[in-house]
Amino acid sequence: MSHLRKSLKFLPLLMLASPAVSAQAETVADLAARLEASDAQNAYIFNTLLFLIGGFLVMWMAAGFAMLEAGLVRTKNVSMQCLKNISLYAVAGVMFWLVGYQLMYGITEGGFIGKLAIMQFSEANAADGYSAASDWFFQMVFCATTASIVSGALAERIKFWPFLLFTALLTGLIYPIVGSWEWGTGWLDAKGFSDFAGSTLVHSTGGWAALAGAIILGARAGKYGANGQINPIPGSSMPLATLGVFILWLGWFGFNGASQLAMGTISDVADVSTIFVNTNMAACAGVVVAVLYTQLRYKKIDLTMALNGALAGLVAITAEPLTPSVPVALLVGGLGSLLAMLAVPLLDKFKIDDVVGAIPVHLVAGIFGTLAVAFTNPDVKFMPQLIGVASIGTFVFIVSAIIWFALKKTIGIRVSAEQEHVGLDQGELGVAAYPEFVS
Amino acid sequence: MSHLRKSLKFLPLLMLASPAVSAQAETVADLAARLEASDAQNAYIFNTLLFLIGGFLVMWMAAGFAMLEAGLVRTKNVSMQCLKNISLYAVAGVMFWLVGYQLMYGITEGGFIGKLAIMQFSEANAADGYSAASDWFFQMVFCATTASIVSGALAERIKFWPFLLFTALLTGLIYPIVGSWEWGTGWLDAKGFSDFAGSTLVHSTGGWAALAGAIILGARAGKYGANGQINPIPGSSMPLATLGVFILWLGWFGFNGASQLAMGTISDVADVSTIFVNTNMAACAGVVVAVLYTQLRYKKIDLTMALNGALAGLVAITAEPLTPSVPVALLVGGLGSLLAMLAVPLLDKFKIDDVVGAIPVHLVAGIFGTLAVAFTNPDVKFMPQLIGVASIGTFVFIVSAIIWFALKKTIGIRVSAEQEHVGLDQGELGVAAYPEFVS
Amino acid sequence: MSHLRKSLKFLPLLMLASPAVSAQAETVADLAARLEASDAQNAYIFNTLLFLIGGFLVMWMAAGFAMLEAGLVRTKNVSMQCLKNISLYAVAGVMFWLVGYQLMYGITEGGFIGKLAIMQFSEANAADGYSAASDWFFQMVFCATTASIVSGALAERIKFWPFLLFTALLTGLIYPIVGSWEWGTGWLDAKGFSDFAGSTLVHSTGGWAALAGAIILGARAGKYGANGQINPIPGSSMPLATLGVFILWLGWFGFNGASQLAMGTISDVADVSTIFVNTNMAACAGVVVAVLYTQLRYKKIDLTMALNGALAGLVAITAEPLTPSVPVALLVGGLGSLLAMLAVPLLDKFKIDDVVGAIPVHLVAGIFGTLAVAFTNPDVKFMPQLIGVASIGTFVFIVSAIIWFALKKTIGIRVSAEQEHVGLDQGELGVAAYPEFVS
Amino acid sequence: MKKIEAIIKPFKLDEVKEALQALGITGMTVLEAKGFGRQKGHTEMYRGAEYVVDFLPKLKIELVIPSDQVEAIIEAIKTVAGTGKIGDGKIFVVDVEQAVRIRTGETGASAL
Amino acid sequence: MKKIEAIIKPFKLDEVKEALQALGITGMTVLEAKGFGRQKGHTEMYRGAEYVVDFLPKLKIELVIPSDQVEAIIEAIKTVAGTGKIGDGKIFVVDVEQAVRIRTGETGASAL
Amino acid sequence: MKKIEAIIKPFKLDEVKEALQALGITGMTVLEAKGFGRQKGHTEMYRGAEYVVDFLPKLKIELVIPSDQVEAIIEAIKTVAGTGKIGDGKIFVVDVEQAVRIRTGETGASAL
Ligand SMILES: Nc1ncnc2c1ncn2[C@@H]1O[C@H](COP(=O)(O)OP(=O)(O)O)[C@@H](O)[C@H]1O
Ligand SMILES: Nc1ncnc2c1ncn2[C@@H]1O[C@H](COP(=O)(O)OP(=O)(O)O)[C@@H](O)[C@H]1O
Ligand SMILES: Nc1ncnc2c1ncn2[C@@H]1O[C@H](COP(=O)(O)OP(=O)(O)O)[C@@H](O)[C@H]1O
Repeated sequence: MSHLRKSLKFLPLLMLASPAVSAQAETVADLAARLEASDAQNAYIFNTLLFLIGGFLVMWMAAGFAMLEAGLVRTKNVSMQCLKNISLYAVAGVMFWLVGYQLMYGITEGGFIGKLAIMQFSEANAADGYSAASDWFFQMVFCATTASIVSGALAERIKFWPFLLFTALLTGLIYPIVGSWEWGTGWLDAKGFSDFAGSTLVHSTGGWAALAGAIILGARAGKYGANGQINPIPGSSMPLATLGVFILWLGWFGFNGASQLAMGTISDVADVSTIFVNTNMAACAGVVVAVLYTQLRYKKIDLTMALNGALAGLVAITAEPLTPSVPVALLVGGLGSLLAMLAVPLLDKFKIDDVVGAIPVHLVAGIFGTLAVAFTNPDVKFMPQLIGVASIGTFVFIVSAIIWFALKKTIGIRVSAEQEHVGLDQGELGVAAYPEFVS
Repeated sequence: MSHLRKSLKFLPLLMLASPAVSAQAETVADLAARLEASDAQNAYIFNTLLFLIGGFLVMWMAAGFAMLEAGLVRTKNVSMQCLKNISLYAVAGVMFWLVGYQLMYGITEGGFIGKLAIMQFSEANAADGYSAASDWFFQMVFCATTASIVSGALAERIKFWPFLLFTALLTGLIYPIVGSWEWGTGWLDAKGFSDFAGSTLVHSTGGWAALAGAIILGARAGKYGANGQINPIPGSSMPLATLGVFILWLGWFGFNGASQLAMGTISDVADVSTIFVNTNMAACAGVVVAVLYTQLRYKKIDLTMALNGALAGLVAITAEPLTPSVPVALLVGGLGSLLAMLAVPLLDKFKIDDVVGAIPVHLVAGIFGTLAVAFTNPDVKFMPQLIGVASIGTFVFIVSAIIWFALKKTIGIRVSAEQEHVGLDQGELGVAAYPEFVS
Repeated sequence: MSHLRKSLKFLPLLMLASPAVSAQAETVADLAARLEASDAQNAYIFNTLLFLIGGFLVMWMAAGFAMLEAGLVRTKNVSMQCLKNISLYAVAGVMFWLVGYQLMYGITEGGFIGKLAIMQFSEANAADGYSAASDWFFQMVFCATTASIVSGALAERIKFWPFLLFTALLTGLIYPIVGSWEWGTGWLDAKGFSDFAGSTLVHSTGGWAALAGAIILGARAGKYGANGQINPIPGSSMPLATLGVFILWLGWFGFNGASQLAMGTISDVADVSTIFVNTNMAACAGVVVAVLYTQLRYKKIDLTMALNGALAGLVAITAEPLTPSVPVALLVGGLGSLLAMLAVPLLDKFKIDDVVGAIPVHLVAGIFGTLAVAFTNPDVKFMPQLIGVASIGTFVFIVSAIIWFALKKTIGIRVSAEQEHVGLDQGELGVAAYPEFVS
Repeated sequence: MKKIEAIIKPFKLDEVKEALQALGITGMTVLEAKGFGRQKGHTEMYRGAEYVVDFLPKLKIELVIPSDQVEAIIEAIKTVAGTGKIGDGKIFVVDVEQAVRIRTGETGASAL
Repeated sequence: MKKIEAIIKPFKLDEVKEALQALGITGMTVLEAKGFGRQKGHTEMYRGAEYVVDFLPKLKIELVIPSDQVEAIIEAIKTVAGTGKIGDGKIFVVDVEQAVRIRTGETGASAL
Repeated sequence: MKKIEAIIKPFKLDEVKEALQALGITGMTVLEAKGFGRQKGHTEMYRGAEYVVDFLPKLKIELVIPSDQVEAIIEAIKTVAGTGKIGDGKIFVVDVEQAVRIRTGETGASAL
């Protein structure tokens, strides 16, 4: 009830935990039971703590996406991008509680779909091994990440409310359903598919949804010229974009590290540590490859590609950050980055306008990373990985496309040419990013 | 003494902890005692760790306030706002050590005031249940938060040194005194008042101090027209303001979560997890309500209100983030946000100029959240809550008003009209926020 | 393999940990062994967790340096500064794995140099007391910090690739070698030198390398006038610089706190807490002194000096954040800040152009902090401190100077006057920080 | 037609705009500028060194008007933009030979 | 020589530049501006209060040309900068007495 | 009176200011501009695609002066703003009919 008084409860609590201390006739069996309870309690606390720390780190990634995207859209759309990012995180939280979690984890083993139910938190129970609320929190921030990916790709032209509606369906239905197939122990998991922290489940899911949206929404006005030329549309602020990537990098330690889901044993916490190292190394390789590649290929280094390279490295290692040795992690991260570098101009060739590079980074590197697991984790085979990538890709892309299309035909998803031209901050929102200029 | 050698101490230390290992005749009682010591040690470490993690997260909120406020003041006052925020955090740290902590926690149960003494840290002691230094650190960052609230409301016109002087008194005296009444187990606590993490003790206290200051200081030049019209004065950077709110949201997990004050048992760490969930959901609801409300009420979404909405949701749930179920947490956060939305124009009606919305967010939502505890926590009654809100409000407002008034009459609290006009960065500080422009 | 299934492993795992539960004839000795194993496991987890948390906090400092430096260089060099910061972190990670760690910790006690070998991670082993990967991660981010210091001092004129080459040598060779002397238990440690978290090993090392570079590279065009006048070259963004310092301040809790290297005992975690308090107080004093000093000395407060003051306070306390009492920590931080204030104009007098104040903050305050240990830690003598400061200074300065000189004479280290004039973003990189302006 | 170029203190923009609107002016163009003049600059502090900033923020207002309105407009600007303090700014008058409204192609006074 | 001052909508810059290049123009100077005119502004929301922003972003293009090119240039700008919607902007023509190329010291038409 | 409009490279501002001060000039107004001219732009990289930036940062200096100072001022600007490299900029001279000091109402040369 209060800050200090609470602390006075410690001693009595400890007493409670060892009721037989003063009793004379404690037996070995009593003691063994107490020791066991003590071990179980510690494991419970460690596991829960891992979820909480991992959870707040991944929550922080929402800020990373917000800054990255604010930096890569034009000034006239910056406020709107900020609004979208904070709103999608809010909506994801509500939806994942309302339907998402039960849809994802209320599935029967090997099943295809969970149950439509609101999340109910059970009482804390030592036998669970961790707090259900901490687990929910950790799973929820993953769900929000998926939505963040979409917002960047479709920036600068999508209407706010349809975007938020799609976000609600993505976080309430699409993501939980594909999540249930694997992490919910559904059919894909039964097939032997493996996606440690979500290269496919989170990143490619976001990427496919973004791809469907980008195609149906169309490119920003002026992005592609009449005779096939590509007009770069530089963003508003490179330092904000850089800040965003540093935030994401930091958050990824929670994303991958806490996906170990336990740290109550020496082996688990050592695994978390290995994951930290591999996650970091993959991102390092992603940066190095992007810097070298753009220097050699374009004769100039492209900062936004270096930033994307870091993220692509992170996405690629996410499917399996535990089993690779460091050189393998470097290779996975470096190749993920390289593929993203190659995908950026490719998308442009198909006139798919992805403002921040969400598709190269999250979809392309995500697919690569997931397939690569077959080579980095001896327990994983290639076919299940391919099936996982393909089935999730097909499902997410088709369902997303249907939703985007339905939204387009009903309420419309694209702002008017006039609004796009003056910018969404003025057209839809009513506050400029830097509203002060002159008067 | 050094990074690696230290680690070599581990084994001997463990040996020390189990002195009887090699002895033959260890008895059940010896073992029971060892187990008990081991349990006590783990609880101590977990509790301390909670303070440290919570503490650094709340410290990070200082950066959140700095960015939020830097984003919401005009360019000509941005450097000064940065300076105020880093300075107030520094002063709060010094003052809370010099007098604050002992004033707050050196009180007798049911008492009215603690003792005027410098904080002395005792030796680490297993019986304490946590490290005194970790507790002090955690309490100190709360104190600093209180001061951060004030700086935003009075921005763009208050002089630096009087502001810092007030900060010293707020963090050294006012906050510790009201803190002592409740968290120090003083008279309010005895009355049954409950404020889990400080909707009233921290946020309303900051809010009342800001309100007194805003009234005595007066509005910024040009904010209110001669014939009652209100002239919005847009801030310098929406992305910085958004970043600030994300930082605050992240920090709030430490603010509320670590206010559980313990995580050495399953029940405690599960409570911390529940608090994470409720804290997050209240903020989500705050955003959703603000977005919907401004869309419906003004036909355009107001980003700064959405940001304020998140914060108001967080402030409202802070008084009781543990007992509510998720729907109740959503309700508390949503209503807190709605009240803040309504308070913004109301303040303007009374010509009280609050640059960043500190009063609607921290005072209004703080009062609401505190009163709401009577409905969300079965152990809490309405009257004590009302008494708490009223007594703390009266005390903080009057004492703050006296100090502001005394400062005004002596050294003056407001910069000259000329300085206000050219901006505090040039008038008082001498470095522009973006000093490079032209030459 | 999946998010939920994993959690089901908890119970079996716990069973495993207590194999004799169901056996009838468990003896006291069995139980004692189990208790011991349980204690060892908890200590292992706590220690590893400290490395992981400390590690991600220090990793976050890379973002702090990036923002601080982006804010203090001119707009025309901001993108390049972002690129340098993310690249150096990537290179540091690779180099510290490739050679750094083994060079630093593969040394014989009292030795002069470790072994040239790639880092190999051993299997998790309870006897280690912590996970080797977590330790490596924590050591690696320290190494990266050293490199971050250099990038700020040499900003706005150094070529990208030579800078990165130097970074590789600094993080792969120079830092690990001096690190081995002390933290690797080499000859300096044997001499009784003490540097708790790296005032000298990290900060001065970075500072000396920066100083050698700044001298050999020369000042930015226009910084020093023909007849000795000093032309301030204001940076691009004070709020970004402020954000950077807040990030660094936050990260420093990991930097100093986790340098305790253990928190598996009451005494260790209490020490970590004390370190948090002292670290914070030193920074507070640094701010207060800088604000007062610049107010009194220059009649105006200098925000960038207040920011440097916070950092100088942090650097100064880093050599010994554990033994001082709070007043002593305030004194150390305050004096460190004052010395940095005095060093800024001194450097200008010698026409050594340090863009962000890296030398005053990291070198000057680092030397002071290291020498001060002789007065704040009764176990430490002055002479070993002096020897440590002098030997590391001499070594780092000379080796750095040789490398800088060799780079200068071969591939060149400075961009052309034309490139410097138009800015590195255009000259070397090809993307402006705010590329949108007009068209 | 004449072009009035007025350099004013930035915070006077709204008042000037209103005064001009009161005279029936329907269009003007505003540019951010830095002015150097008798109004002395101020010193700034950066990393322990002072420097003088002697280019101060100003706004430049340009409006093209029929020649017969010149006097009234100068008068109006003088009245509202003046604070009596040094640095209030200047008004310059330049001859304009032609004006065209892009949208309609109208020329001359009817293009204004 | 004449100076053409064209106030246009910002997104028209590239087209205008190309049209002018097609006419053989080799130089011009562009300034960011805020325009007030018949084109009505928009309302913004800030902290629960609306306010009208009636200065809209414009670009001001200045180019000095030999007098005989005035008509062609006006025509070109009118064609590409016009959207037919209010706010398209204006073109003003001012006489220029002298032009000097700093680099070479050339004067008159050859300095352009 | 004449108005000198000089388009220069931004880093030359301080030198130009000093040269003008040396000639007794007490006031000028500076505007940020982007220049298109013979000086070729540079290519930038953004997300794997190159694009040419052919508007380069320039400053436009405007100063109104008594007619008899025109030559001296052109000379001074030419001397200090020239680097001999393409893109150094231009000086244009325009006639000014009237000048008013807002603060005092002075007109003509005494308003400068
Ligand atoms: N000769 C001039 N030509 C162009 N602009 C000028 C001239 N003299 C002054 N200005 C502009 O007018 C502004 C105000 O002039 P200043 O001499 O400071 O004060 P005052 O207007 O009171 O005489 C200057 O900042 C500058 O922008
Ligand atoms: N008399 C004027 N003098 C200077 N600039 C003007 C004038 N009238 C209009 N402008 C500029 O032209 C822009 C467009 O004018 P406006 O009246 O909105 O539409 P239109 O060009 O279609 O008539 C304005 O925003 C302003 O910048
Ligand atoms: N005809 C013109 N009218 C207006 N401004 C011009 C004109 N020609 C050039 N400029 C300006 O002068 C600058 C320099 O011109 P440029 O042709 O690049 O080199 P130079 O001055 O050496 O001939 C341009 O960037 C532009 O701002």
